[in-house]
Amino acid sequence: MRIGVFVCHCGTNIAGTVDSKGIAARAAELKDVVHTEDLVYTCSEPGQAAIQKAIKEKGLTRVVVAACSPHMHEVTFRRTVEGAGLNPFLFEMANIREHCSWIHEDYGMATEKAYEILKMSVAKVRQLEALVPNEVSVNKDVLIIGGGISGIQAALDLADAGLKVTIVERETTIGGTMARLDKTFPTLDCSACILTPRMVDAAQHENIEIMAYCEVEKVQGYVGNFTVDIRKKAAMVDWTKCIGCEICVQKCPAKAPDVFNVGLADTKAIYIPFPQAVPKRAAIQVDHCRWFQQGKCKVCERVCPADAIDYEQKDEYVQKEFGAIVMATGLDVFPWEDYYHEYGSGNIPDVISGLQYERMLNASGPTQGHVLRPSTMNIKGTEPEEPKTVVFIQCVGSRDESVGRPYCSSVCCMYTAKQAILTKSHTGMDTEIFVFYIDIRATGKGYEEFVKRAQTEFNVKYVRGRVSKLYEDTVDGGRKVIVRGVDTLLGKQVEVAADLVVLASGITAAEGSVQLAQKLNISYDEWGFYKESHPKLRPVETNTAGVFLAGACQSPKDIPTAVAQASGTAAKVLGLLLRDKLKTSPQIAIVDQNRCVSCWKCVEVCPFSAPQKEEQRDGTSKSKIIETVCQGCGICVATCPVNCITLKGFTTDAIIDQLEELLLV
Amino acid sequence: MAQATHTNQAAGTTPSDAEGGVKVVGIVCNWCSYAGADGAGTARLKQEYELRLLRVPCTGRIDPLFALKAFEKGADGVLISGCHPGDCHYSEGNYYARRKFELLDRMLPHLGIEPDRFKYTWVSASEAARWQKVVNEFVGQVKALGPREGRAL
Amino acid sequence: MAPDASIARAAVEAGAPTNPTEAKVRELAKAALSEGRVDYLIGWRHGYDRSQVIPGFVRTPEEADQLVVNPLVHHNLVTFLKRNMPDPPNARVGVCVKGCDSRTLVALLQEELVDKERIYVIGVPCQGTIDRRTIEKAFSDEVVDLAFTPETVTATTRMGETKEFQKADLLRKQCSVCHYPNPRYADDMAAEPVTPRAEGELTWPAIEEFEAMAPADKDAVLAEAFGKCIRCFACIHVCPVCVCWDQCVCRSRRPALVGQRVAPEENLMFQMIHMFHVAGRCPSCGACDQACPIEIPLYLLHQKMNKELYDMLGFEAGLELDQKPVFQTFDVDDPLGEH
Amino acid sequence: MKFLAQEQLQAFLGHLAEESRVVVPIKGDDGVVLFRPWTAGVEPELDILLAKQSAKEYVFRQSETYLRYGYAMAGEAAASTSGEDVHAAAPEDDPEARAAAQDAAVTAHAGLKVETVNDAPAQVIFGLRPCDARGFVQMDNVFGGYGGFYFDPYYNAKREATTLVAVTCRDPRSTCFCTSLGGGPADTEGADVLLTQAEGGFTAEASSDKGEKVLDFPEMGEAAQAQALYAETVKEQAATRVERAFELEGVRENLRANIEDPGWHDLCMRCISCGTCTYVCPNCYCFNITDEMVEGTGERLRTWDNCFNPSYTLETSGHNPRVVKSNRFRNRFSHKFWYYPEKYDSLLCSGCGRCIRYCPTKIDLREVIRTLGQPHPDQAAPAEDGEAAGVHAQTGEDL
Repeated sequence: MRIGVFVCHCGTNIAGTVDSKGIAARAAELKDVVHTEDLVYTCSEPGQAAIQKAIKEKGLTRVVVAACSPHMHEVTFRRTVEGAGLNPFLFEMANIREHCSWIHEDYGMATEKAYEILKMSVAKVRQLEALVPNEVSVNKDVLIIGGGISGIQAALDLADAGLKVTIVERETTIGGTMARLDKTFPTLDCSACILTPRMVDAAQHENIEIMAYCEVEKVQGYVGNFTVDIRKKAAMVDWTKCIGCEICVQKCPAKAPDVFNVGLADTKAIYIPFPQAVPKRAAIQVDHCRWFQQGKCKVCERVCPADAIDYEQKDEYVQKEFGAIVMATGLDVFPWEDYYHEYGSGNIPDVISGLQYERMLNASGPTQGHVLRPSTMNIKGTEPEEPKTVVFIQCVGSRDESVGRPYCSSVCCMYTAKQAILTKSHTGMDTEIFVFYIDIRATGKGYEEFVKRAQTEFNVKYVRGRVSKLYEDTVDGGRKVIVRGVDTLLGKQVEVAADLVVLASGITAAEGSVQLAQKLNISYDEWGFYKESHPKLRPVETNTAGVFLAGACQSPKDIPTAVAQASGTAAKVLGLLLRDKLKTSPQIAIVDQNRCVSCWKCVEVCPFSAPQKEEQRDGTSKSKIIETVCQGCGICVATCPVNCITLKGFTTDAIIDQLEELLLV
Repeated sequence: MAQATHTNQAAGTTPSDAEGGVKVVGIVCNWCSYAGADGAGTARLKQEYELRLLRVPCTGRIDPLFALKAFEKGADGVLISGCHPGDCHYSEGNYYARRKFELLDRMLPHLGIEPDRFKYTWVSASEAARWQKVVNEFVGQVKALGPREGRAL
Repeated sequence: MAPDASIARAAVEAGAPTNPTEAKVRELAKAALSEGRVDYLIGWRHGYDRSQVIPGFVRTPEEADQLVVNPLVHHNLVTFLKRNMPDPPNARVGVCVKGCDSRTLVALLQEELVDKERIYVIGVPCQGTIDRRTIEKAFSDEVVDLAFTPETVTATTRMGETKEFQKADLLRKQCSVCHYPNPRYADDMAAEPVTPRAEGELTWPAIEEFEAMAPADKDAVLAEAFGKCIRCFACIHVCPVCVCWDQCVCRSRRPALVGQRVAPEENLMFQMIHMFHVAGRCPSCGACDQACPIEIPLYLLHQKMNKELYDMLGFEAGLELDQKPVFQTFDVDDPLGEH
Repeated sequence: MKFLAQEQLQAFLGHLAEESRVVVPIKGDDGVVLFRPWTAGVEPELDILLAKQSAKEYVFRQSETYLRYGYAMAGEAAASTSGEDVHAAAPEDDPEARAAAQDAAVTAHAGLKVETVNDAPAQVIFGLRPCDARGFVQMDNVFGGYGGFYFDPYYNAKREATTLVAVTCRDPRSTCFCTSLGGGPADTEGADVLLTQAEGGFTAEASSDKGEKVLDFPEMGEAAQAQALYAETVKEQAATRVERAFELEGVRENLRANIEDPGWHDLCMRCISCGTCTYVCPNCYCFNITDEMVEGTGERLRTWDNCFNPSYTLETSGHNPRVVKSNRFRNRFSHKFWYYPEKYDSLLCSGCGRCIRYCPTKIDLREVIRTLGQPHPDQAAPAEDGEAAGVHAQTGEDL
């Protein structure tokens, strides 16, 4: 065995704390090590060339690179050694950056630790064997979970490229959050005008199937071959018959809270969220339907011209096969009412969220685009009032440790500026507008200019400071919301008597995002946003091969960023699925049947049913692991009492050798 | 001779060879805790020196006997960490692991090994700060106990 | 068919039954053999003297008269059913089981490690078995005969010295707190069920003293006990639920989980491998304690293991056929926090 | 004949301990008697019980490191190499020196450092039984270069440094059968000194120079006539107490004749295939060799092995000539009473009976020899014999 050891400086990232040159020299004393070398940037072209040169000239049969995390460059270096004719799995990485130089300061101690890490890797590399990947055929269909703008964009891109795409949307229509927006910053073009055509494109695209009012129940399989169970929720309406005429909605006698309009108005028990819904199909909210609650009514059934109402309808389950899955589950608005008691916990009618205001501004919204004070709406005999003074409060549920939301929601600054501008265009330039902010984050193209316009052209008064309290009071006989805050620039208390207060409520992960992540075995952060494989190198991939990310499910994003990411994701999915065969990781488990004692513990514990009973010539049965099914977790290996199962790449011998190498004194 | 030859290779003293120094073995799963440790590194979160990590695909791969083996070979502490229950990359590995490590955790004191010398925990890929905390607390408590002496295992 | 050596060439004849259970066992054995339901039947018989009881392999109805049941029947005969033990392997075997033995059988059946169709099980309700070695140590002479009443044991030595013991003082560690004296699985019972010596929550008095020791003292006790181990594998081979035997990882050099050097720490590791591999199937039947020629207190380990499994998950091995061994399954809501 | 008064015993042991390690049977807190190094004040258990383990452990270690080696850079190794000189220095007729020379020669390989380990402190094993002492004689044949066979430097170094002080078996056990094998409870074969219980102490007879040296203890006087007589009667009575187990006549031939007798299967049925009998046996000497190595640094171990171990005689190919329990079971008895006798012209059993007493299922060597060491009826078992058929099915071998 001829081992080559390459120690990286990573500029000063490693060499600043670890004597890369020194440990490279010392590694020459290790058994079987015939070549050692320290390199300034091992991952760079000259670095990789040096490795290949050494492999060829010194006839190396194993390679250890002491550098960064294998999550960073293992793939890179496997390719490097393969390029020099060495099996890529005869390579091992020693992580002396993330796990050493970056977390330590003492040069001597860090250097010794780095050397021990390196020795463990050399011990492991001795145990490695040449591995050859398996090939499995690939299912080229794509599942997109979530039919918001990100999902739609990814779907269209993929469908245009010729792949069959299925969008699973849990609401009765696609469109997501963007469908609820009035205008979009910084161009102020109408949200619907951009979105609805895309929704229609998706609906009409021959390669796209939209499964609205459906949810993903179970995901099995692996990259290239996922099997997904999808639940079609009972709408109590036969969608193959429903024509979306909305007669039922008009005639339905039962009111129900209007989720689409964020509770600003009521809708009916049978409803269609908004006029441009796709698909435009009605669904019954059973909890509010008289027939289901009181056993009488059936008005919808009587009035439906298409005879589509079906009170007996039950949830249906379908199973579909996909090669890749795109997560586009979007976002929810931060539930500020539960956290900001100083803002009235939602009990002050004239304090509303940004999204509610968005609906109010929207022509097809509950107020037909009129800006009104909720406290004055729906009161018999009186006309609703327009607000004369409007206060916007930023960072409600963003950048606020006290409510467990340290992150910036990244869109609030901009949509507040937008709403401020729109307010003036609705209620006139004489409306007084204050914006309480911490900082203005206007980093996108044309964003800063947009905020400037609001401040100068539209005379929106920006007050730098947090609002400490909102409460109702009567001022000059009028009912006002008193906004008490501080102007940190002037360094004094300010108080504004407002007619309307709009909270720039931040973005949180969509409800149920964690449960869904667990079905797909992908990582998520403490707020439920999905974790990318690497923020820079693999920003749209997850750690689960074949599962990708698009839009706000990964982190708060505005529309341009979400759409850009969606297209990027589509490109990645294409890169994966344009191949007819996929190489599967050869780092899987294998049974030594000569030693198998047929105790079937492996069969019992495998989450993927990879081990199977295989009949032998003598009539007995032994365990056999189906290579393409094995995911290489090694649960069976740790369970097999005779240790006759080997997990290639992570053998028990290798683990024990690493332990002994480390603990040897 | 050979024995000596070997230790001579480590010119200077490692924290673990140093007087009163301890050797702490960490066995972590590839998807959560190893990545969490990477995150801690990227964030330059300073940590104790004595921990050495072994990477395995899943805590389900870890035979509790590895920990015993480590102690038998002279480890002063063993830390095992993986994905939070429910988040296993292989969906079930850490559930099996949890039972095994719980038993191990309860057996070790019976073998004369102080409870503070073993810990199993869960650190996700996004919990860099938690990783730092876990490492510093655990290595700290092992250092407080010092190297194991007169051990039966 | 060749007569079974252990009977045909027996040193000591059993004589007339000394108790109803013994008589019933012989009766059931005869029936099974004469009706050809089994090729041979495993019970207990006298060894080279009347103070010894050993596994007895019976092939003919006549031989069944050699079977005995008394407080010396500690051997867990289920071990002779496990992989590679039966000879020939495909024989139909009858076997006598006490409460604890039956739990090991159930454990094997749970994992299909024994073919249910090929065994005939005689259940022997157990009043508790005694540790002969305790008696032997009470004499400088050699004990050659033992006589029993429900409460007492009378020992006679080679020189004719006799001494009477309270059976309670001689009980094996796990017998004195046995909750399951009645077989959990049997085709026929040799007697009416007996009342357990203990009921309610399980207790492990035998290990309490050790548990209370300081780490250093534990180290000392373990080093002394396991320093004596001669690695004869009696504990492992006699263990009915330790099924790998010829492939035992303790012998494997690849991987080398345990070194071949015989030293306290290696021996303890050796034993812990055994423990972890039988976790979930071991009911602390004590076969290993009895088999150890050097009398290493293995119960310190397996009783502790079972105590903790019980404490963790309320788990008790080998109670029900449809139960799964503790490490072959999990519950998402296992009440286990990190430590 | 000398006399050691009971009250002189501690002083005597102390005297021996001045120059060598003294190993005696000691009863532990758990009542288990084992041979262990003596320390002042400890009472040896000389009375009745056989120690559970024979004393062989102190000469033929259960696990013994006899080689340490280490990988080093070629440079260092070259510097350390002096193998050739050692070799030259080794006299032809000195096997130990030659062995050492060979080790040294190995170190000549660049990159490798090898060191022989062969510690053999002077020791006196005190209070073992004549059967134990006789066991050493039989092991001496195997390791001592008998008939020009292998001479083992490690065994012999220890054997050389060891003095055996045996005690007459006053009360042999029901499982003792030394007399059936030409030995006896007062046999002196292999022993350097034989002590025999007498009024108020022990008579002591040396049967070798080593023995004489041990008995060179000032406070020890000559045995009085009465004491000598008492000792003689003890010896005679003891001899009469040992039961006759079997006739040795023809056993070797019969074992050969019965090699395929189904009786082997009958007898091994209750055997759990552990190694207890061989490990407590004063004669069994099978061993295994293992390398324990980390990072090229390690040691070579010799550890006891036993023929019941399923991997005993397992070949690299994966084939094992002794594939089932009965094959291995047969080996133990055939070895003791057939193979070994053929090679060394003596028996590999001294009749201590440990294997019977401590066998978890009380497998009885006497019974085995009585059965298969004699010509017996089952010999010509018919082909359709159910048992034979069963065995056939199991081993795939034709019985």
